[in-house]
Amino acid sequence: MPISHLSHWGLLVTGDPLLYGADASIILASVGIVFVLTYFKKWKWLWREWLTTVDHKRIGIMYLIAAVLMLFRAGTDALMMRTQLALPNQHFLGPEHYDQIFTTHGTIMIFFMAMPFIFALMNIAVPLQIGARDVAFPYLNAISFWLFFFGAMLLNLSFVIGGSPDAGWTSYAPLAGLHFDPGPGENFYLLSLQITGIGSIATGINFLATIFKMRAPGMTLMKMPLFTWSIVATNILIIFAFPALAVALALLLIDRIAGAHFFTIHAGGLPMMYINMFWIWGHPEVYIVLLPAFGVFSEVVATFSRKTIFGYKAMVSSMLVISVVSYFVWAHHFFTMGGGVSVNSFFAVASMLIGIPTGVKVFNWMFTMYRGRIRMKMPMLWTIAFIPCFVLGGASGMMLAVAPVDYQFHNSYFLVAHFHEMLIGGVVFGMFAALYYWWPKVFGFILDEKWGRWAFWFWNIGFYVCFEPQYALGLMGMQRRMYTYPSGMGWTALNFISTIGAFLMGIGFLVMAGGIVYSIFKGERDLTGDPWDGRTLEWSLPSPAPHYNFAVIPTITDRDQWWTLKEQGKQDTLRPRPEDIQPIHMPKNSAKPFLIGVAFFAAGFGFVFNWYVLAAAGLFCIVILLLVRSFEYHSDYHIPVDEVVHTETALGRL
Amino acid sequence: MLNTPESRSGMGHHHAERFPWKGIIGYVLSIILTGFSMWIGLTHAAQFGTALFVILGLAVLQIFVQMFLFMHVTESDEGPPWQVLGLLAGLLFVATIVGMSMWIMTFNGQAS
Amino acid sequence: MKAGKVRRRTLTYAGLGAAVAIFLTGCGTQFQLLNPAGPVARTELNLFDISIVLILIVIVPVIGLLLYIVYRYRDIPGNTAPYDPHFSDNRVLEFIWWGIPIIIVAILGVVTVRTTISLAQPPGSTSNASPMTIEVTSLDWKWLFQYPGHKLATVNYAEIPVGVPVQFILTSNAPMNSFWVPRLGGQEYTMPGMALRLWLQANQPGDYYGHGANFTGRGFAHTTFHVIAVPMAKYDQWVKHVKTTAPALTLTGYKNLAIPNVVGELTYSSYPANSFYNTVMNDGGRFMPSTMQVETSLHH
Amino acid sequence: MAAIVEHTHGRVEHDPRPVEYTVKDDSLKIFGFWLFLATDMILFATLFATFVVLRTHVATGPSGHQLFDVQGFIEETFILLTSSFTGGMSTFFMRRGSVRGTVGWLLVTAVLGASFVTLEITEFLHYVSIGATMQTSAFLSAFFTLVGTHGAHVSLGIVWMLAIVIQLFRYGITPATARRVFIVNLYWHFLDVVWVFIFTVVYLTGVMM
Ligand code: HEA
Ligand code: HEA
Ligand code: CUA
Ligand SMILES: [Cu+2]
Repeated sequence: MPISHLSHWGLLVTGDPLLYGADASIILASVGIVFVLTYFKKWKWLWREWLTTVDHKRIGIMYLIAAVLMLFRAGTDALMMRTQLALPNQHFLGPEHYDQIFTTHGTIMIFFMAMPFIFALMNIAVPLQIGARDVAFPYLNAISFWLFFFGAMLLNLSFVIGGSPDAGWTSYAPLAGLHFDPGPGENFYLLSLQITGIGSIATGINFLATIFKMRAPGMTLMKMPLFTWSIVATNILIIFAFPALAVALALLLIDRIAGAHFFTIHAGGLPMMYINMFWIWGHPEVYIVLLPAFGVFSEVVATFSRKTIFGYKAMVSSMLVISVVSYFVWAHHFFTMGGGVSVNSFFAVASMLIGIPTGVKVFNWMFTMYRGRIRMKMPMLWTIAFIPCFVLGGASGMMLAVAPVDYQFHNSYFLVAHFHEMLIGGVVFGMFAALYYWWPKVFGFILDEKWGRWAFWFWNIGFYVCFEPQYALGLMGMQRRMYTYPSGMGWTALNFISTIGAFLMGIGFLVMAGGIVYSIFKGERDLTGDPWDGRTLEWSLPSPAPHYNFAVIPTITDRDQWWTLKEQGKQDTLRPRPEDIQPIHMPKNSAKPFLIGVAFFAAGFGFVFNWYVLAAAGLFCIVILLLVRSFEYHSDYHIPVDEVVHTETALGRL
Repeated sequence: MLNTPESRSGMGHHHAERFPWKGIIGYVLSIILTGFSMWIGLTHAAQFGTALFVILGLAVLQIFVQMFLFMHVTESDEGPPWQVLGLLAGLLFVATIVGMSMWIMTFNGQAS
Repeated sequence: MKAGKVRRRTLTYAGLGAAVAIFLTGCGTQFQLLNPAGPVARTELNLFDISIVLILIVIVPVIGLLLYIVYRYRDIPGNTAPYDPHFSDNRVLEFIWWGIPIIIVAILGVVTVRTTISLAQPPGSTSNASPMTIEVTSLDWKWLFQYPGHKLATVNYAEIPVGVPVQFILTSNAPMNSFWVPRLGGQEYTMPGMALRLWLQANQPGDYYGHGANFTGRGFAHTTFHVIAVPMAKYDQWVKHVKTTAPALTLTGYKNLAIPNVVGELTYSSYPANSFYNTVMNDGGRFMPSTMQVETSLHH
Repeated sequence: MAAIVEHTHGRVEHDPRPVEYTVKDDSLKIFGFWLFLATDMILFATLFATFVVLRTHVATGPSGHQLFDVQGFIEETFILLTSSFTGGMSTFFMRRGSVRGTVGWLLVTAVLGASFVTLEITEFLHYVSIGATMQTSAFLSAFFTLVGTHGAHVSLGIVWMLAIVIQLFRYGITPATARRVFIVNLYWHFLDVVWVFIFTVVYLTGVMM
């Protein structure tokens, strides 16, 4: 029987000074934002230029801001966990609280930090790299963003209203079922992820269509920049993996709110099926967030070594192989579930196989640097720092793939160390490289090197200090997800060191943020549009690019088009000639994507608390908004030639 | 807008069939295939295992009937019909999800 | 308040247990995984060593090469290293870096499959003793051990004889957990409705730290237990002692154990007939063909 | 030779391609929809996997063998197969530029769809009335969810078709409306394929067991 839970909890989470602090700071921050916007009369601007935009570059910026904020939010969680674990038997956080914090840490880092970060990069770079004016479906792109945004809001809201999820980012049944976890926290988890997940699938479709159908004339598949290729591989994984997550979440939700028995202990439910479905998505997911980083490294390493990428074809094929093979390894997350000898053997060997194409990429990056001229700019520093970290993490991954070894390391801190090495050393470092690399293209100024270097060293040293001891803790038998541990196990010193490392990374983050603020005021302006002596099409445009990107769509003849033209001294071929300029067809801004986001949010919130009237109203609004869209026939306009000429002249390109 | 009725009919005849042969063949095939699997399923004409195998095979055939005779899966505006590749990959992953889940969930080969 | 007291008591137990363990075996044993006390953990450690060596063969050269390349080709004035902006493929090199990892994965794959198969079999007994069985139920937040051979039960600790292969049959009457005694061998999930089997064996006497390894909610950090391995004679003594002195585990007693809380170590001289079997079947085991297969071995 | 102008609504005269492919934006959307179908395929695959794994987990409830009404699902099957054909006919007439033909066949398709949904709802209500609900057993949870998800897709398709009919009346057959007709039919044929598998894996296998 579905149970209405609200009766015995208050709506606001209370009872802990830490929570009062969080409640208060969130309310204060919201009031502050409203005040600033009103005071500076910025509401209209916000609505017109941002909330209703369908421009991929602006959507990219919004994803980027959200990702950085969420890194801070979930990073704060991490620091709280590390504080609690610094010493044995501490009571800084109780078990209830700690459980919520590691759950939201993992969930937010993956869904609301890593995912929007890669979406930001796709949006910022892909259309520019392939010579397109926008993505295939700009309106859908805006919907994806708002679904992500409101999904994130829903999850973050749980911290102050109703309570956060506390069954781990994997949310295994039956622990996450109604019987063992009656609070609304789990519902928040299920609905917020469902909502952003729909947005992610839409993004996957959108970018595959963009890349397959909207490349500039002459850009054959084998002339595409490697970042764009990495986005192809990523989105193949997204469209084939995310639906499995959608089903896993939906069925668990149906169990919880409609009393079904998919994953319950009684009436024939099979909790293992949830685990199975979660990882059908879950393993591909780690490559979804990693492959774009691979793309970034490929761009950066060639640019800053002033050399053609080594083994382009191997780079492309290894990414495609990775994206297919990573669909066949999911059971390595539950070698200890008793799948039997044949299941474990199959998935163990399949997991190891991924090391081969991955290794090929590592070697190709290194031999791109070989006989090059390596400029130690920020993007390159992050790329170089990535390799040892990733190789170590990959090595521990290979050990975990050895099923009998995993029997010992499963759910231990050895595993925690492995995946942070991949997620931070691989994904976050990649995102940072991209941040420094494309920042000038997006904002028109370069991020300061000096601040950047300080942040770099804090992050790197902090990283090793934090996570290498965790390998040792794993060898000492320390389990993950323990809110505290006894003294006398020999775990204390290493935990303490690990905590120090975490705070070093925290400082690194603050320095990085400081560097951004500094650069906004004092950073070097990028007047050429090509601050790094780049190789691909986006560097042929002014920084920031005009909203139609290319006044005239270029024709492509070479893989590193821009670099080749520069070598031949023919950069001017990529400048528009007045006689070629024609009216440019652009999509109009629309409020509906935002409203669809709001409607999803309302529906989600309704389901969380079993307020079915609200839920139904939300769903109804969604259908109506979609129908209205279906009747819309003039959702686009043309920029007249005069205006294009005017803009290009002002940019000094005519 | 340029979508005048003239231009519309002017292009229709280049490509479109005059008589819906594809559709009719597709319909007849789908009825035959379904009828056949019903016959097998409902009359115990074969052993369970064999019957299951055959009706699954017939269902797979129906995918192709719908794809080619109704959905025009090989059409595209220009360039190769990339959707074919996408759908094939999709089918591979469908088989993986269903097959491997069943395999994993039978919990065979436990320690003895 | 009461829960707090119980928790503190458990912590004391855990602390004491750990202290004893350290005292008995020396400091190095803090690295539990590197100090196997039985054949299963030993096999797993050997495989761990093999995999480390195999992986180091690649990792070390990679990192060395990276340092060299970054140093040699950095962009400083007067660097005399060759600069070749179009050097972008080389058959021999590519052959090497596809080839070596393939060989490594092949070797690693073979040993992995072999060991996976061997760990599904009982370890070779050192004392020619016939294997014994212990049924394990994870509860919120405690471990119930039932000895079908002696019809006695313990909570949060298990005594086993040294040198005897023990088959643990694992289930859960609460959210799934994972049964892990690092020094004896790797873990396996305890799941409602399932009866998984895990072979372990202790070759030296000792008090071994065990813990639930799969998150089970609020009390998870306190799902510690001990496996105490003693020589056969002492083990028999212990059984006799339990049989004569400990109370019986009644049905009500079992229901009380199933209430989510943290308790210390407990001992029972008997338990309700078929209670393990009933737990498995009631929690969904009826629908699992694999569980049905072992039905006969559980029914007693 | 007529130059192809990118990104405009202008269609090139004597273009040999079907109407719905003549404008870049529309043909892009068709491709996008194919990709969507690939994702929907995975969604159903996961539901099928769940159903297949749980099909014996009947707890205290009935099994498929005891529950399913052969005549009912045979009717549903033939109705849906026929509607797939009538949908195909609407594409055929759309490509010939006939608004009347397109609308007529779309309406027939929608009516068939509606009768399918009605039958399915009746079937579900019957099961519920004899106490076989989603809450009874894992098998029934999986059954209702799999079949219900398909039914929800069909219902959505009906609403969508009606919306397109209105647009056809308003705008006639243009690349934009033609694309909508083509896409809704892709969706419809896809649902037909899914049903063939539900028919095979759920119903037929259910009564065979
Ligand atoms: C970006 C994220 C990311 C990446 C890239 C990877 C990559 C890999 N992961 Fe990891 N993994 C996670 C994120 C990631 N993982 C997370 C988040 C979890 C835990 C989730 C949870 O439970 O909460 C996890 C858990 C996890 C497990 C489950 C452990 C357990 O729960 O007990 C396993 C087991 O096989 C595994 C294996 C691997 C392997 C083999 C790779 C390989 O792809 C690595 C390949 C790379 C290399 C090998 C290095 C470079 C290669 C060379 C230099 C060439 C030659 C080398 C050889 C051939 C040896 N991972
Ligand atoms: C991309 C993903 C990602 C990233 C970047 C991180 C980053 C970090 N993680 Fe994360 N982690 C996960 C993904 C990630 N993690 C996942 C998936 C889990 C599993 C969850 C689960 O078990 O369910 C996990 C679990 C996990 C654990 C295990 C918890 C447990 O099992 O009990 C730990 C413990 O040390 C940890 C630590 C850290 C630290 C120190 C960082 C650092 O890099 C963070 C750096 C810090 C900042 C960027 C914040 C800067 C902020 C400030 C300086 C402000 C300070 C202000 C105040 C304190 C008010 N993480
Ligand atoms: Cu463009 Cu109408
Ligand atoms: Cu994985």
